[in-house]
Amino acid sequence: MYEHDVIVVGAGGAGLRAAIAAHEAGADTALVTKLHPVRSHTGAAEGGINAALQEGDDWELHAYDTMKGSDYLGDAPAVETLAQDSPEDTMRLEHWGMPFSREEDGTVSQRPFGGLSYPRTTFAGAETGHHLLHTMYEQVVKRGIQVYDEWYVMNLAVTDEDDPNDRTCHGVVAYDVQTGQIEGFKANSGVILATGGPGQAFDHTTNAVSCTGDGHAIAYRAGAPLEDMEFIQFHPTSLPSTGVLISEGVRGEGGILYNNEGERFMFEYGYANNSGELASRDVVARAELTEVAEGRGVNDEYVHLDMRHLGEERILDRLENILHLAEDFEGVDGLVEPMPVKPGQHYAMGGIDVDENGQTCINGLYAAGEAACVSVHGGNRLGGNALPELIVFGKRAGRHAAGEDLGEPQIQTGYGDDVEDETDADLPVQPGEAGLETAGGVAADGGVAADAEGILERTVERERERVDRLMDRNEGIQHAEIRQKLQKAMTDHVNVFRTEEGIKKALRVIRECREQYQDVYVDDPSRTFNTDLQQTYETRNLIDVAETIALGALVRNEFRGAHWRQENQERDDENWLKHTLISWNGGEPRIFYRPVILEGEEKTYEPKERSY
Amino acid sequence: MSTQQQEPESQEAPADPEMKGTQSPQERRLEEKEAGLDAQAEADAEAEGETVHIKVFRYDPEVEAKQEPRFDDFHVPFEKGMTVLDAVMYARDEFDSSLTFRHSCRQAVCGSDAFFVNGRQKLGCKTQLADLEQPIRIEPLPHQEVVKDLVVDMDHFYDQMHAVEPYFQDEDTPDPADLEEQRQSPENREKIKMSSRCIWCGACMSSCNIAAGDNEYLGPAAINKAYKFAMDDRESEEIKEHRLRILEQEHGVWRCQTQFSCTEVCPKDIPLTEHIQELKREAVKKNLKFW
Amino acid sequence: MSQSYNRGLVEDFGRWKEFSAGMWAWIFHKFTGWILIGYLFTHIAVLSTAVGGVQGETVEVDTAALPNVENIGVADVDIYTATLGGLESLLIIRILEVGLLAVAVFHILNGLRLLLVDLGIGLDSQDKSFYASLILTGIITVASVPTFTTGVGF
Amino acid sequence: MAERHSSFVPGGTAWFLQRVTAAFLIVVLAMHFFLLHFVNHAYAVTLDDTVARMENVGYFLTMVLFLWAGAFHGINGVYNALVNQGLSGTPKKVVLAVLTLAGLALVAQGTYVALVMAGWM
Ligand SMILES: Cc1cc2nc3c(=O)[nH]c(=O)nc-3n(C[C@H](O)[C@H](O)[C@H](O)COP(=O)(O)OP(=O)(O)OC[C@H]3O[C@@H](n4cnc5c(N)ncnc54)[C@H](O)[C@@H]3O)c2cc1C
Ligand code: HEM
Ligand code: SF4
Ligand code: F3S
Ligand code: FES
Repeated sequence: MYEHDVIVVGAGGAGLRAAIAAHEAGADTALVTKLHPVRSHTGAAEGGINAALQEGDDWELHAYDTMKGSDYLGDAPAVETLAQDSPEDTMRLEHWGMPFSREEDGTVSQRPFGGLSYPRTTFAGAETGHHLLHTMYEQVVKRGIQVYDEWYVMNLAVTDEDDPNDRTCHGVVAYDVQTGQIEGFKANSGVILATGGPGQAFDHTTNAVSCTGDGHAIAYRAGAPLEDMEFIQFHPTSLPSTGVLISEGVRGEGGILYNNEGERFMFEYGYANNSGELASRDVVARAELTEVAEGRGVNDEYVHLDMRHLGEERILDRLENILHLAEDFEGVDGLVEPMPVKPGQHYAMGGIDVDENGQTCINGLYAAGEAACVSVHGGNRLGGNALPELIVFGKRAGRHAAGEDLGEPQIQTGYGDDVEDETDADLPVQPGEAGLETAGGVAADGGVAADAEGILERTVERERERVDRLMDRNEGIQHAEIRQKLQKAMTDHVNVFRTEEGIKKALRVIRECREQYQDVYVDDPSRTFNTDLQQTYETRNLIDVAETIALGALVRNEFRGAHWRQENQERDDENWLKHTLISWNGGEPRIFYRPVILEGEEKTYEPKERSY
Repeated sequence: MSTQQQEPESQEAPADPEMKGTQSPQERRLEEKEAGLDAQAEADAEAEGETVHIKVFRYDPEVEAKQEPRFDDFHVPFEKGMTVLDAVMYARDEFDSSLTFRHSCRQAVCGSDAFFVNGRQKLGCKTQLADLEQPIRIEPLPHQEVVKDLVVDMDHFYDQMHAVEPYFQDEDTPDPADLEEQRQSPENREKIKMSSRCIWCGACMSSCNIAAGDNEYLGPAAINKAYKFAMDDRESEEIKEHRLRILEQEHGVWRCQTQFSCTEVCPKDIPLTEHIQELKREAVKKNLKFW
Repeated sequence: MSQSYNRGLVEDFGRWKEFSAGMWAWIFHKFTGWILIGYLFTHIAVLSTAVGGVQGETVEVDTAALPNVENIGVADVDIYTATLGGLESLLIIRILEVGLLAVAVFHILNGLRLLLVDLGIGLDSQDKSFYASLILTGIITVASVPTFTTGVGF
Repeated sequence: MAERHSSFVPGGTAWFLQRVTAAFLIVVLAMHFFLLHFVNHAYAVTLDDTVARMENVGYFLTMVLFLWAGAFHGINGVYNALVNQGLSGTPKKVVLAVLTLAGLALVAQGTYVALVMAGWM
């Protein structure tokens, strides 16, 4: 057993920032991560970090833009905290040596970004995330913070009171990928989940293979609700074979989208008669999928993004990296042929339900980064707003977990008095694990309240047994098959276009996946670097997370932000200015809602038409 | 559709009672898999069009049939744009789930999947199958110990990276709350730009003969990391000197014999040799001052 | 529990088939350097006979076999002149001399290339300059063969 | 981490001298070859010629310097090559001692021979 004050799970931008903050607050801190920190997906972020740094800009504008961008589903206290703290935290990165792009006078450069009223996106070349990740890892090395890398966190050690709000988290159980050893990590004051997004729930995503929503799933099963999971951002231009992102810059410079008949469909089919290719991300993504659905897609899969007419000189000058991406990952020369693109899952606005201090309803359990939902992004994330979320809320979670007083949070968490229950959800199948052999979650063992160590030991034992079970079984189904099926169903039915029928289909497939998972087995008999075992665990988590996405999408019958519903293509402020929350509830998920907080420190954000 | 070329002794491995339950099911599985795969191989070969032939290095200290390293053959259906990583992922998901390798981002930013492909250190996700001669031989990075299949032990690489004190050291920076920044000229930022792109993939270190022979040699990646800091004007002169002292230790920059293979294999096109040479000159210049 | 596989010396050193220009340059430079320092030792040893020569030590040799003195039949010749002449009369020594020249020329040319690299000049064409050193070495060596083989072994 | 550097040995001077001697050697070695294989032919060298050349102070100095530089350059090069291959600890110290002694012996003997040739000893 290992023991620390604060255990941070995940070492992407949010995890690293949390660890540094906890360490600075005097806590003995450790990072437990399934990838070496510099391999985290934060490294893929290109665009930048929004921060109101300059004279003439101010945090209130940033907060306003964010609120509007969220389609009024962000909570004002969270949005305002983000906007207020981002400048200082961005500057701190600069002091830690982050190589931001510079102006002639030596100050950091900022550029305009979609949905921002002021050019406040601070960037470091086209690889802002890479520099952010590496700069913070350097600070972790400097501070000598303990890093357990290539340790896969399997579960949380949480007490088993009936009401999740009464539970306490005492640590995590992790598995050393290199040796197969399963160990308990005791956290004396807090566990912070910073495990990133759940993009692998979809088969086509800009997210890494490691973005499997592990933190979401283990927190969910431990009793913390997942919030606003239906809000998934899809990026219209990703490469079909890998999902690698082709930046909006191509369309910004004048790139044109064509269908297989060579028609400029954005105009010819009237998807966006004014802005064409430059319409907002969701509009373009829907247009592309409509083309494919109506048989005008190339190879029935994608459309073409053509930039050849811009001329070699201009392309080389402004879009050189795009040429490399197309060449390296798709084998296409953007100078002589159009590039294939299709919409890909990009970001999850929802996540583990937390307050401004990163705390969940479970004592001692925190979440930060893309895994968490504070909620800053509401229905739609603005470009450049995820990275500041990592540093601002990562820092707060770290401090709070280390015992610093950050004041009373205004945002509520968990199932409490302020919520409204969903009573009449018309579900095609029983979600959750009801009727199935349970594997994970909080085990009820008759309320024999053990001490922290006892609870940890018990969880370790349970995970050991689970692994033995998976490894001993010699036949059944392999996880890859289930995962592929799940991903396909999600992409087919809970994608950019969502219809009631489709989502129900997806829920049925998810149920099937769950049932099949009962027979899953790990073929690789080795304990050394058994990625088969790890991925089998991840697939289980994906099933749970995918289900919350589908459930949220099913109940939210309106069009808000990134969530589009065929049955109701309007934003419905009357009924839906509220967050969707789904809690595990012992394997029988419960759906409930919490009103959005639109009252800020000084002003209230009145919902307005989201038009740019 | 792999035709696994197993060592003969593994096929006739007797059920050793001392190996308890683990061995016989494992053997059974392997046999079953092989039978199944052969059938599948034929079926696929008829149905599918073009395939790519890859030979993948296999080793696992715990699995008897893999204790003696071997190469397994896989024939993976080819699609335009497919990369080496796609091929091994396909082989893992469809043929043999025990095939093990590190990977994550699939877009050349996480640095997990540097392999030795047809005799060259390459990032799996950034290497198009179409550009390679078949059969494509995929091995773990040379000069590092193999943990399993394509996974090598990276600890030494990380130790070397950490050894150059890779972090900003100036303590008396302005208070971030005042939004006061350390000025840096665009030229200076340009100078360190390439060096800051390293994704810690280890390809360079693996390709360097000197690093192979001298375990203490810092290696191109660590030196490049140090370059990024040493050349950054935001750090003070004293700290730069301190950094040069680390670099000019016996196993520092001087060990580099300008073999250039690091520069050639770096997937991020970092001019490593150039950076190392510049640091050698800096170190000499600094020492000359004291003569 | 966790073991790892060490691929041994061959892997440590790399596989020559997979070497690139810079690596070959390194191998050749090393190889030629060692030959040169080895030669320097033998060279000084041979030249040391001059000490005896100056002190009047002589040997009785058939001057017909010596390329460096007039043929006066069997006579006493100072030891230095006799040693040099004796060596120079052997074909194998002449061949070795050509080899030495090749080695030295390559080492010089590649050394020049390395000096430039050290100064940060021409890093982009390091492979080309290596090939150029090889070719030039070849040309100079071939061109020098006549000079080196005149008057050998009659 | 930091303790790795406690046995701090700057290698810069040796590296630099290796380059300086190399630069010097290019010139002298080329001259040497030219003089003894093309202008005068090696096969025609006799003691008298050698002595005659050596008696010239400039030539003498050049040759002695040539020797010293070559010896340093060669010995240091060999030592470096061995260190590059991971030579360390006691064997490394022994090798360094042996090489230094051999180098000194070479330089001593060579200088002595040159002095004798020039007739100054
Ligand atoms: C292509 C791309 C471009 C983007 N561009 C921008 C941009 O320009 N601006 C912007 O603001 N945002 C951008 N984003 C979004 C932003 O990068 C991400 O939301 C953010 O990086 C997520 O950071 P994180 O720290 O939450 O998670 P990650 O960086 O994904 O880190 C997750 C960590 O958790 C660990 N982990 C996961 N599961 C486990 C487990 N079970 N056990 C142990 N460890 C675990 C992993 O090892 C990893 O260290 C982009 C995203 C993508 C995909
Ligand atoms: C008397 C003649 C010479 C001798 C005995 C000699 C010997 C050597 C030796 C033994 C090495 C070490 C090689 C290795 O790495 O293993 C070496 C390296 C070197 N030699 Fe020479 N050399 C001679 C002449 C020259 C000349 C004329 C040059 C001209 C440029 C030269 C340039 C170099 C350089 C640059 C190196 C260093 C390579 C490195 O460490 O990166 N040498 N030499
Ligand atoms: S320098 Fe290049 S090759 Fe070396 S680790 Fe960094 S990215 Fe990889
Ligand atoms: S390969 Fe090695 S020798 Fe130097 S130039 Fe690169 S570090
Ligand atoms: S998978 Fe990340 S670098 Fe290749």
